Amino acid sequence: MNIEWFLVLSALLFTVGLIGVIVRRNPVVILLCLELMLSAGALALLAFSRMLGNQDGQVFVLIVLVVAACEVVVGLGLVVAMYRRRLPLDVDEMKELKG
Amino acid sequence: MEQIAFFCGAIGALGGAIAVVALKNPFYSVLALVIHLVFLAGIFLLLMAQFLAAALIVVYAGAVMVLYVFVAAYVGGIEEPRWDSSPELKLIGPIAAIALFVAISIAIVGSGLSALSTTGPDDIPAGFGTPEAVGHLMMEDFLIAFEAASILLLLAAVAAIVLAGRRREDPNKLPKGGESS
Amino acid sequence: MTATWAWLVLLFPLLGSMTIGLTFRVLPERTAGLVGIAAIVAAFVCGILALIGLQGEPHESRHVASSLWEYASVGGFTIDLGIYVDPLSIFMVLVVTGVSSLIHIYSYSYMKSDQGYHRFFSYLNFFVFSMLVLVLAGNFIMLIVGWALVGFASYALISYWYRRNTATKAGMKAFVINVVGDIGLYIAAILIFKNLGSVDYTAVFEKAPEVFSVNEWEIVAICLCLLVGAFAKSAQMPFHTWLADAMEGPTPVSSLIHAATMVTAGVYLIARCFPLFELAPTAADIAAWVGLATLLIAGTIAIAVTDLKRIIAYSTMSQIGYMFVAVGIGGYSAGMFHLMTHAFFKALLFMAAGSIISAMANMQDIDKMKGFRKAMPFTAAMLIIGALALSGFPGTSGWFSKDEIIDFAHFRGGMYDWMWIGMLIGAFMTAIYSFRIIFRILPGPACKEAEYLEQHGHVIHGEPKNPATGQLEDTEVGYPGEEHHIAEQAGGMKFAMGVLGVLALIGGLVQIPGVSEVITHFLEPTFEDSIYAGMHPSVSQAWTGLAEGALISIAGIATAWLLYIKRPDLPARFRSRFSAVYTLCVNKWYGDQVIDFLIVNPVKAFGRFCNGVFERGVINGATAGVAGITRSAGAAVRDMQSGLLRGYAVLMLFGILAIVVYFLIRSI
Amino acid sequence: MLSSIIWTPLLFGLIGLLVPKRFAAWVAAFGAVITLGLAIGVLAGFDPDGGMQYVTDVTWIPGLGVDYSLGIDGVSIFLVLLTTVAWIPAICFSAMRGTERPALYYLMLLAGETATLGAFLAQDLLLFVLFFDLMIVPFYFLFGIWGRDRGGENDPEDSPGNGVVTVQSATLKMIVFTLIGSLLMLVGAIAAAVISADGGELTFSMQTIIARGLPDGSQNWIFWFFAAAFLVKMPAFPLHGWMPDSYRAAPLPALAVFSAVLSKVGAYGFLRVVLPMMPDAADLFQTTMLVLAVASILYGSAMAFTKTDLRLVLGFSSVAQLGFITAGIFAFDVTGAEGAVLQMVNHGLVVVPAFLIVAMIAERTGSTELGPMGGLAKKAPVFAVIFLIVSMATLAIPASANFIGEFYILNGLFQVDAAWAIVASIGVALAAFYALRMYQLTMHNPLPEGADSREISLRDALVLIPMVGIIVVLAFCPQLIIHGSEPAVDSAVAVVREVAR
Repeated sequence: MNIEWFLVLSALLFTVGLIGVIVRRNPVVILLCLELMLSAGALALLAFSRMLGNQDGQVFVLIVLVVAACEVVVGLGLVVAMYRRRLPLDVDEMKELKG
Repeated sequence: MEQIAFFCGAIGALGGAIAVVALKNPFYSVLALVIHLVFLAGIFLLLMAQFLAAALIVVYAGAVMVLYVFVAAYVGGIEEPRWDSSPELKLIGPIAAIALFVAISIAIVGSGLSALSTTGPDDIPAGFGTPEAVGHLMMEDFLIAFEAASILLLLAAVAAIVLAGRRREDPNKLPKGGESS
Repeated sequence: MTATWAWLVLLFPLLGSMTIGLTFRVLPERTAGLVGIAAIVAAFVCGILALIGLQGEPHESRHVASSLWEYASVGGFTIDLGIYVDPLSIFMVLVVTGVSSLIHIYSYSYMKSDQGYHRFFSYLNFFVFSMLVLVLAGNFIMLIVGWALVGFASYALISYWYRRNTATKAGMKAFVINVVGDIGLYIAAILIFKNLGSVDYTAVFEKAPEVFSVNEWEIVAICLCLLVGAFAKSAQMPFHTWLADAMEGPTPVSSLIHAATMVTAGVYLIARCFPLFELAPTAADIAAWVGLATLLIAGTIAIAVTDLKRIIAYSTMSQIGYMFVAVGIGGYSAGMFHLMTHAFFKALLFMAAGSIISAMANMQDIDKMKGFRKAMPFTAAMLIIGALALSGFPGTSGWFSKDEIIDFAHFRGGMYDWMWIGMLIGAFMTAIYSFRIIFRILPGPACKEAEYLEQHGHVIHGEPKNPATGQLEDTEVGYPGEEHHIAEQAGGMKFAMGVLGVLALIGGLVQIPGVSEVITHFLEPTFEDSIYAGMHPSVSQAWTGLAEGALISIAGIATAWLLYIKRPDLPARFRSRFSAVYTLCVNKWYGDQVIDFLIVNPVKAFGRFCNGVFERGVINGATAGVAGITRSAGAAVRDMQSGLLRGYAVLMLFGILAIVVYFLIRSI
Repeated sequence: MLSSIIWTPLLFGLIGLLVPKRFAAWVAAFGAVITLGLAIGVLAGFDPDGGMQYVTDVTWIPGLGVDYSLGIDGVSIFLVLLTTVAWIPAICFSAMRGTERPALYYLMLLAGETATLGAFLAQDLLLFVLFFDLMIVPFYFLFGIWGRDRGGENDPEDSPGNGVVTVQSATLKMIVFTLIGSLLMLVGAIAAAVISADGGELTFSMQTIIARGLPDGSQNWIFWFFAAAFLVKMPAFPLHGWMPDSYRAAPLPALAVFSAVLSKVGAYGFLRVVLPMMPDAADLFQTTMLVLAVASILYGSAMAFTKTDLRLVLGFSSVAQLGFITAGIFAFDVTGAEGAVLQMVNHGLVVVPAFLIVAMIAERTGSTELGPMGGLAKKAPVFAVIFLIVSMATLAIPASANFIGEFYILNGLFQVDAAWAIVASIGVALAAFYALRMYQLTMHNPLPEGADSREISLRDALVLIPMVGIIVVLAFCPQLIIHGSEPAVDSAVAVVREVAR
């Protein structure tokens, strides 16, 4: 099975996640889309790992999973905090960081 | 056989991904992501990453997604408001993203990576992708990365508690945005 | 030893100035005045001792150069803190300190009621110090130092009554014109160093004939630059406009600076640099012609104006013009002689004028003065002596000195004969305007001020008014106030005037042709290398000249008598007949206006252009442009910082896209 | 030794943060005095003919060839002395009046001193650039925090014709101008080091770069990169656009040292960096630089006698004086350059008391506008005399050391071409006019209503009189400075003369 297929699939998944991040405004969904993009990256890493016959890539993916988990934890913590403060769950409303 | 498995997995993973983006209700989006992850794990298996496939299912589809479900349930299935502060993003974003996809695809399929277009070596060592092999690597070559990751996890946990933790309500200290909605 | 005395000559006035200046809070006023007088008298005594020392030397080594320390030295351009003592400088030292001593004594009484007594004496001493630096300087840089310090001291004294706007303006004018003159000297010194490798008098005068041929353009340029300085300081055309305005200062100041010392600096400079001027006869001729023009023009103005001090000021310009002619055509000792006698009689005239002005409660208009003969007999006598000497009445000092110059021009012959004629006309005018003063002020029925003085024995109370504008004065800073009851009672004034009166009368006796040529002999060591050293008219020629001068002088006095006593209606008729000429003269030949038009206004316009147009338009525009670009760039970036999370995501996406595309293109 | 001179001010500034507020000023003053003591100590052991002395050379960033390298020679020693002297009255003046947030204020002032001293002592190009840039930082804060908006209808202390200046816009202009210059200079410095290394070992040591030399073509553009920074800092016409606003808004004691010392760093840079490092370019662009210098003289003078704000009169007079200094340097004649060095010191010594006097005048009349001033001399004779001496030194009256400086500059210019000297000497006459005008309009003429003419206080006199004393002593003996700096100046100029020949 040619490795290109995996890479193209990875790119496709990444694009879908990216579109989600840009288009959606619910922070929970955005986080989900980020997961998609991360998993796409993981897929690419695994594909390369397979191709080179080297398991380092797999360790990378594991670390990526850990980081993703962290990001999820913090991100969801933020979502809960927003909800607690009765802020709207819409990233467009969070514009305090404006320059 | 392998191709069939790949295409099944690919269609499932892609369908799940599209569903995540397309579904209005975040709760359903979470479920769609679970489906995506399951199919993705299958693809992982094709790439001889048994341990990671298992980890994906167990940690992700199992633990993390449960967290999502809880949060989604907690905050409720909120419909997105009609009003969009920058509608142009809805157009520009996807177009740019697709452009990126096209560019990457050209890189992959076109001449850019042609040297890499291979199925990989056939003489894969036994135990490639098994927990044992990955464990060895982690404990030997990538120990620092591993420890760093664990510290990161710890920090993230603390951060989540701080962020989401209940504190004494002080209505005066609410940020302005809270009242304006 | 001579050098030591010369240094002491410099030291005493400086010490005096410092002492009075630093102790103005503790020293009683009179004591300050006495300290000032003592300092100058001490300088005078040291000058005499230096003279004795110098005369003790053999004839050919009567010059001493002395240096305290190296003032500055870069790349061979060495400037010493040095002095140069020779008969010429000692002559000047004696004239300056001698006349200054008398003026100090006069001021001691004259300034009695002034609020700024300390300040006045401190300035006055400083002025004398500066003047002495000028005459004793051993190199061109020290000369410039003295030159500029004199200008500064002159500024300080002119705007002494500094709450008068007219006084401060006049001070500014004098200072700036003097600085222009200084710049001439700067350039001259630089040129001299460039060509001769030194600025020391001895070295320069020795080398100059070897380096330059006659009328080579560089030596002419040097001399012309020197002349700029000389003209500015001596109020010659076209730098003369400051002198009349300088009469804003107290009368002793006019007497000291604008008659006896400062304005003669230009004459001294040319005499001092005679080796250079003799190499550049063109420049020397220019000096003489400018002197001639000045003496004629100033004479016509002096006949027309009515301000007492300004008449005397213009007569000063005119007399300095004579000296310029003298040193320009090589009659150095004649010029220096006239410088000395002029110092006597002009200081005397100013002092007498000051006396009358104080009696007039500071009015200076001679149209309002009348009949002071009885009220102030002593002053009147002094005024007459001064006027006689000024107009060159036979036997007075002015007769000997002025006619020596006139005669020397005739003796040179050629084109100098034109100067001779011009100077004779000038002498005629001098006699007219000198006696115009006398005939307008002294005889006739007394005006109310003179009458008051006669009856009460002290001068009239007057409102302190600015004589130039008629406005009430702010007396706080020492404008002579109501208690200004001097006039001729004050002993100091009488003494100073008396001494000067005697000197003005008999001062000429030191230089009687064929009898006692003291000045010529004394100055001989300085001028013995001059190409004109052996040239002087024979005794008979000299006496012929003196006789002509006597005739002219008497004719002038007679004319004045005719105009102002016998037929007092004549001047008015002349005025209406030749109204154009009169307007020209009374407006001082429009000198101020011409300078304003040619220099002041363009400079001011340049300033306004820079400030109003260039700075505002170009510089601020460019600055605003830079700021604007920065700001708009900032604004553009700020718009991107919308705070919109998804916007940032898109930006990142574009970034990634750009990188990917870049690598794609590169790989092709 | 040199390190201690550089860092002592900063150290005392930091100590000032720790002590109670009311002592901060005196800690700062003490620190400034100690620094002066150290500088005098260096002077005591200084040998005019000894070239670079007290050399410190520590490797700092080995990969880039950047060293922490300090040294002092005949040019820098007098500028270091000027710096250490100038800061004392500025600090004492502020200390007697009190400021808001004193600890921070004095920290900033002293940090400014540290950076300035560093720029004068650095012998490594990158270190020089670093200190040069650091100088502006504390002054940005000093102007920004303790400065004041000027103009507008609500400001009775300003005449309406001057326009409105806010502290923000003024400091922004200053920063933008200076940073553009500095960045160009940074590029120039890196280029100089890289090009001179020519593939060999990279080093920023000035002496090594000078020894290696730069190729002609590179010199030409690197020259302008440095010149831009220096001309902005001076400031020279036409790059002075930032100056008027900053001068109007700045607090006067800080402005005094800023105008007195920081402007000299630019001129010093020409002498230290540009001439030895880029002699060919300096020779090539001599005429251009002289045109700029003479334009600065004339333009600065014209502006100085047109402006009615004392701060601007002094500011533009500095433009003119710095024009003289630049002209002297670019005459490539040892008398001209020596005159320039002398003039740098003299001008610094004159400007500090001048600005402090302006501050005192403002206390009496309520503003720095010349229009409604006058007549202060009556009740304040000592004050008037001090101001008179300072004014006379400003206009370089003969007998002041300023005159010797200016005269040597004119002499140097004359060696290039008589026309330069003659045009530049117009500036001398204009200086007489604007300096005297400044004195007259404040001290003479009738006293306006409401002005408070009072004598200078003893404490203020103690601040000013030492400065005036130094001016007077130098007037009697300018050779003190000339003797010490001539060999160094000569060697700086000799390089270019060699090329020109």
